[in-house]
Amino acid sequence: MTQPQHENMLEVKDIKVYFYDDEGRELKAVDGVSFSVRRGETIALVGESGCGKSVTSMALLQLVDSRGKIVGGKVIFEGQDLLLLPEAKMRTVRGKDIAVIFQEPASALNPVYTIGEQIIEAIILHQKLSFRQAREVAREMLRLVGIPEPEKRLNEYPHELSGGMKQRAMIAMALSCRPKLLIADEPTTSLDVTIQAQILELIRELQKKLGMSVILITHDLGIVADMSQRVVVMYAGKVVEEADRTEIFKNPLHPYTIGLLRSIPRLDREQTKLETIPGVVPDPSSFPVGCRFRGRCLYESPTCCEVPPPTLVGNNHLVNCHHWQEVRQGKETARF
Amino acid sequence: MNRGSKRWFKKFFSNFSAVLGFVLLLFFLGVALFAPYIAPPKPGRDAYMMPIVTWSSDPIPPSREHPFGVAGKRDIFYGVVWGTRTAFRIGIIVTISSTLIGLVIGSIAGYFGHLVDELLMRVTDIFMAVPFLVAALVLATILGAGLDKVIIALIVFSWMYPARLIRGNILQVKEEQFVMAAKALGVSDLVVILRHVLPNSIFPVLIQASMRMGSLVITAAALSFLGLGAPQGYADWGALLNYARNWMLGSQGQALQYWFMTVFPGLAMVLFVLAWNLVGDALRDIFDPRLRV
Amino acid sequence: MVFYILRRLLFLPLALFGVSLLVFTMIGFLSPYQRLATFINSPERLKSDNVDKLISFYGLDDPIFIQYFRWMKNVFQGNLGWSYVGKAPVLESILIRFPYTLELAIFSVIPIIFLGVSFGVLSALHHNKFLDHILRIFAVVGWSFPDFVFGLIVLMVFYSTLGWFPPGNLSIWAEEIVKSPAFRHITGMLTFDSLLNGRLDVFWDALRHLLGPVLTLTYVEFAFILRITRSSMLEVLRRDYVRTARAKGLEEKAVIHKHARRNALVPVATVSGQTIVGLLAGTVIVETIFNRTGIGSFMAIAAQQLDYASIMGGTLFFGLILILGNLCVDLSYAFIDPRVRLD
Amino acid sequence: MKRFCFVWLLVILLNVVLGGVVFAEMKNPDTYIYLTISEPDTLDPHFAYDTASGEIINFVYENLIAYRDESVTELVPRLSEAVPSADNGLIKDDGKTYVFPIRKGVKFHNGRDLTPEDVEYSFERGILFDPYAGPMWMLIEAIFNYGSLEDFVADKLGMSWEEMFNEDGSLKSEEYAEKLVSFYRQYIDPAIEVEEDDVVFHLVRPFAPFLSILAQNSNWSAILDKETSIEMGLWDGKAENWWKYHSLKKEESPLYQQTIGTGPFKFLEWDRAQQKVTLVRNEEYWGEKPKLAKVIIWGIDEWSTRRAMLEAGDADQIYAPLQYYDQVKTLPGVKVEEGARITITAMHFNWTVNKESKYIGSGQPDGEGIPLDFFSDVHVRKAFSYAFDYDTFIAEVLKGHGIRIPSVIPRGLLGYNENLPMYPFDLEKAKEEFQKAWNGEVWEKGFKLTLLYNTGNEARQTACEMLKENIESLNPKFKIEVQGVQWPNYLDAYKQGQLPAFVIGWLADYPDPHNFIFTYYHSDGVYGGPQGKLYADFAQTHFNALIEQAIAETDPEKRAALYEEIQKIAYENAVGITFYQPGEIFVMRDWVKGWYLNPMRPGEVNYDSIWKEE
Repeated sequence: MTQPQHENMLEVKDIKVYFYDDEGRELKAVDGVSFSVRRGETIALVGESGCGKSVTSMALLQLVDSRGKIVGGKVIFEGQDLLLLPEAKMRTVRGKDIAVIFQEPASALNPVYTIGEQIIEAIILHQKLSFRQAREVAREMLRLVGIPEPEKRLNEYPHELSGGMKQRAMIAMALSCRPKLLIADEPTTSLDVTIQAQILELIRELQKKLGMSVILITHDLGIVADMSQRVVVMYAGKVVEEADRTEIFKNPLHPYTIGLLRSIPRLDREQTKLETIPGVVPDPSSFPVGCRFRGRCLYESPTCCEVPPPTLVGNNHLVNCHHWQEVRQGKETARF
Repeated sequence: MNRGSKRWFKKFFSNFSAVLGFVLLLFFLGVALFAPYIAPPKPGRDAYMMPIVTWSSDPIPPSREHPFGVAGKRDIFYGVVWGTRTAFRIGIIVTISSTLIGLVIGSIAGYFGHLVDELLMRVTDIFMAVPFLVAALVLATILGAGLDKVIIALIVFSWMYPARLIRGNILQVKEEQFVMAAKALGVSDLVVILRHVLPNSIFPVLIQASMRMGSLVITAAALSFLGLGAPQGYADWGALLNYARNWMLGSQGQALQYWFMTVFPGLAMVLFVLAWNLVGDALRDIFDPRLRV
Repeated sequence: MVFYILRRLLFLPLALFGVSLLVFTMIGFLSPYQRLATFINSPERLKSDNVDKLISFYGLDDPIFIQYFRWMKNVFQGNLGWSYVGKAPVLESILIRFPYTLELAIFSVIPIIFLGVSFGVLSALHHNKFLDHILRIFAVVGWSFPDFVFGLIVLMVFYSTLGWFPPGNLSIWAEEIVKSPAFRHITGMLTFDSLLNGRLDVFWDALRHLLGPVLTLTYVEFAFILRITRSSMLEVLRRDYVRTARAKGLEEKAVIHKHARRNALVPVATVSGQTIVGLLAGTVIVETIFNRTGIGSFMAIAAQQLDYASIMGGTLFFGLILILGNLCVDLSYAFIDPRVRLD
Repeated sequence: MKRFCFVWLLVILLNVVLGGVVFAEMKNPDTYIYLTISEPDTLDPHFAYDTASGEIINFVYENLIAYRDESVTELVPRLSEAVPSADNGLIKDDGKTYVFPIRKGVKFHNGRDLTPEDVEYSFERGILFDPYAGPMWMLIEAIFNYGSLEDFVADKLGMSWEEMFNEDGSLKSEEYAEKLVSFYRQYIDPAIEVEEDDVVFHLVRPFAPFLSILAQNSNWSAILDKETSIEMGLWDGKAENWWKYHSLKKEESPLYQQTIGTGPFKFLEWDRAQQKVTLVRNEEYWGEKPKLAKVIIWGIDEWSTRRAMLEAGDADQIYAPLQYYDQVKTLPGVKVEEGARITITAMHFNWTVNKESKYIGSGQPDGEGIPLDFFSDVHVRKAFSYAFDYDTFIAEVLKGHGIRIPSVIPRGLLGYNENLPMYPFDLEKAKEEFQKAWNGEVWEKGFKLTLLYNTGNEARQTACEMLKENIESLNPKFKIEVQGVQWPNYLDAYKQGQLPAFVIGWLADYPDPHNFIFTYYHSDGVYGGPQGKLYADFAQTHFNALIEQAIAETDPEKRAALYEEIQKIAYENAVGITFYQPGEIFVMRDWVKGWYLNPMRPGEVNYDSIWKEE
């Protein structure tokens, strides 16, 4: 690798992904998201479903649904803007440099091909190995992700595996080409709690072993606390807050982040009732002008009609809110 | 109008082929409704009988007097216009009756389940094991001439499709949460079916019905074409095409000499069936849950 | 699996019994004179004044259940009766004609599936774009064509005007070769037999005669496959595993043709099977128009002449084909889609 | 663009390979392909009663005598060496005995010689066989004056067939066997006898058309080879057990699909899947050998297909219904010949409709139907007769190929006289008659009835429609529905006497007025029965005696006078409406030479004398 080593392996700058519905309306699903990932680091993209976190991650690979379009921004991966790459080049990045694990292993694996066929396909594609060598690698990968009897599993179809096994196979497939960056899109949502922990443990272990960076997409703040070093909170297609893990949990400054944190049940603290954020996530076709959290926010004021400026509030902590200072004070005075 | 159905309408009318189908249907509906003004019948005669305009069976090409020409001694224009009513009549009566029968049988099978279901479904299988056209052909011959006989024959051999669909839906919906919930609340099964299950299966049934409409009209026409079905001279596209059957090939070098005999009734028929198919197709696209985004 | 097949096969005789009962009940509505028409097939015969004796001679005035019983008894002895339309025993009449229909179905199903699948995939890839609309309208227009209208048009254009696709089965010269003792009949299907006999000229001739009906059936039927392929493809393209394939870095071509299409074809395979089975029973009009020998035209005439032995035999045969055909379709489904288990 | 070019290339290529534009040239100079609409019913000469079967049998088998070329009156010898006549002494006993000297040196297709025994056997087998609804009644009537063998037996033995036989065809008692054997010995055997080289027929009474019934074209009088027939399993020629060979099912006759004749063509194949019969030249034929080596008679129901094949030169001649005259008259390379057979199309009325009928509306004289005896009023029948536009019909529908005739006797037969009175088309008179009918009740209340026709015959359909149009125009209360039904339903309604009126044609079995007069007017005639009880009463007083007198009369002039008298009675009582005697068109390629029509010949082609030449 002759490329200069950047501190940031990936820099996403002001990326915008718009969708167009049947009537031709523009839906700004991702509207100017920026964040960066350092080598070997795990960052978490957090938000309610529909906030654009999955779309953002797919935009990195330019795999947005055909009705969506990346209309602006930069995705700088190892010094290269992926959005400027021709499709053929881009394909060499996918799977090889950046790999993905999807939420539903059951549907993310092709039901008509065996596990082996699907893993080997990727290996042959990117590593120019013979079939036999590729098969060897695939078996090795299966063993690595902790699948018993890997030889046998290679010849099995996805439906013959349990959910956890499927996700392990999925991980084996994603990691078979030793990617530099792994995007894990809600990797455990569809799994049992006990399996969840195993899979997360597996990812963490492999990350250490292979030295890759991970973008963990989740709505589960519990996982975030366990896994990631940095957290990016998204709401309605925008980043509302970004900070180190500890900072976010100790010192959230965006009203949405606070709401999110309060809605997790906590065992370590006495709680009378679980709090929820009032209202619902707005439809992408009718995002409010200005701050998109308007209408659900307790701190709302007329200034919120303007787009809140990103404000750096110290130690890598970024917040997009007109009222972050009130929030900080409010936290000390009135607990809402 | 609620938001859902508004979206539905928007979606329907943003689909080019759906609009085309809908416009065609409206057109045919208009022709059927205003038939007495478009092609006024002779007073005192049965309007559905195409009047005889010449005694020679030679076709006469379109002229001012007979805008679509003359086939089988009869004015094609008159036949095409009044045939629209016949087509609607056959299509609608057969579709509605067979759907109702299918609805009842399918509901009974799905509702009672077990032995009743097994029995009814095997009967359905038996009816389906006879090829539709052949079965209709036999029954139409046995019953004799007449539009009503054709309609009966078609109903007897087309109720199975809605029956199966309804049954499948009922079995599926029966397992759904809200039905379970209703059951758990002690609501009677019949009410459950009527209030929860049927409304949920009604759209697939409607879509299927609109698609079937086309094929039923074709089958009825095929019977007419083979000389069964509507009585001689009855305004019916299939019968008009039957007149054309022996005049398809013009004389040498003029292969298309008698084009008008096929083109006008054929076009009417193709467009009519097309209209239903387009509408059905569009409905299906809109309602097919697998295609929903 | 074995149990499943056994269960389906056990139902077979029951279904055939049901079919025969159904058809016989229909025939039971006939008066003895209507049934007599099979034997007095032309008005000339009315001239004899012993016409009415035929009724008791053939037992046409017996109660319908006795006639049914008599028919059943014969069937159990392997005798399906005499076909007045086929002018031969019913079974023989059917078996002679079946290969012709089978041949037509085989030759039709190839372009139907080919066109249906390739246009369906194209249509799905251009979802809601111009090409999609054009292809679908092209297909649905064909679907809306009554086969007799389109068949007559084909005859008008391709035989009368261009002289390409003649009606019938074979030219006279080719027929003489086929009828000669040197020509071995293996499948009963003219194209295959001529190839097996190494007679390319006969093969070509048989094919020419096939093309008109094949063209008709193709245009009238392919829309169904197109529709299934398209919707299945659209659905599959939205599936996660297609995204997975893309995320692996596969070329778009490979994604579509390897990952998407194969999945999309699972329902298509079933429908194609049904199409073949349906074609076997659905060639009535096309065979009539193109003057082809076949079980469809045979049934059309039998039905109109109320030749009840032929009708009964024919519907039983169709029932057998439909049921066995659908069983085969279901079994093949299990082979195509590894997820399906039959029980 | 590339793809587009490719398609065009393909089109051009296909065009070249597949033979380009239709170019009709004479294919197969010694094979004749005739496309018709039907296929034979059976090849058994004693069972066949349709023209399609007759067409085959006519060229494979031979009769004793034949018509000369196009004539239906001049006879020439065939397997007999002479045509019997009173002059040559071969008709004796005032026309009750006929002698046929049998030709020598004739061989059957299998090489066996023709003998007088073969002739005797052929006729006796036919008569004993007498299949239900078969043609043998003609010979039985001519020789024995009975309608069928079973009637004959019943009359002579005093017991009906059903009384003697079980349902499975076995005898109920052995004593009947003796009776039946003696019946054969006493009546059948002596009627047809071999005397040296001659075969002699003994008729119970003179029967004027007897020779016509025997002439070539009448398949029921074809000559079979006795030994071969017995080997095949036909009647064994013995008196014992002859009844076992009586009335088989069609397909059970060994001759159903085999032939054993002497004719100019041998039967090669009957492809029943394709409705195609192939005949080949009999190279050993005793007479003048045919010029054609092979004849293919092919049933193709679809008119368009038949025509297209003629155009392409794939067929030499096709059957063409009159209404398509315009489609063929201008075809290049095709000629249209005209001719007429001895046939008529007429409508007769049912004087006593079956009360179960679905075709008489309410069945009451209330304007919503007709009473059962509606047509027993002569004024109604006259009104109908005035309401048919005969000339327009012949000009427009038959395109001039047909003539108007006074009664049921077609032109060309004895007793035909174009000067006999006929009802003109006159709606005023029709109106007057309707006003008189049923004391004015019909005019006042109106009526409603259904005219049925058998689908497939356009001319009959149009005739019904014309009556409907004209009659409905007289009075808005007159309602006639015209309904086409499939043959089974027509037969049912017809046999059950449910039709208020029926349009039906009759094609001569033999060229004699008796064949028509008896059929339509006699109360026992085939079409007499369906005219109802009241008509039967009428016929008994007005027709039956005269008809029987006419047939027994041997002097042609006296016979003609009797037939004219019958026709006058029919006219005065408006017994039926004879619509027309149709002409026919015969459509063939220009290269067909030597074609002619004998009106009695089944089928349209004289294969034995025709040839092809460009």
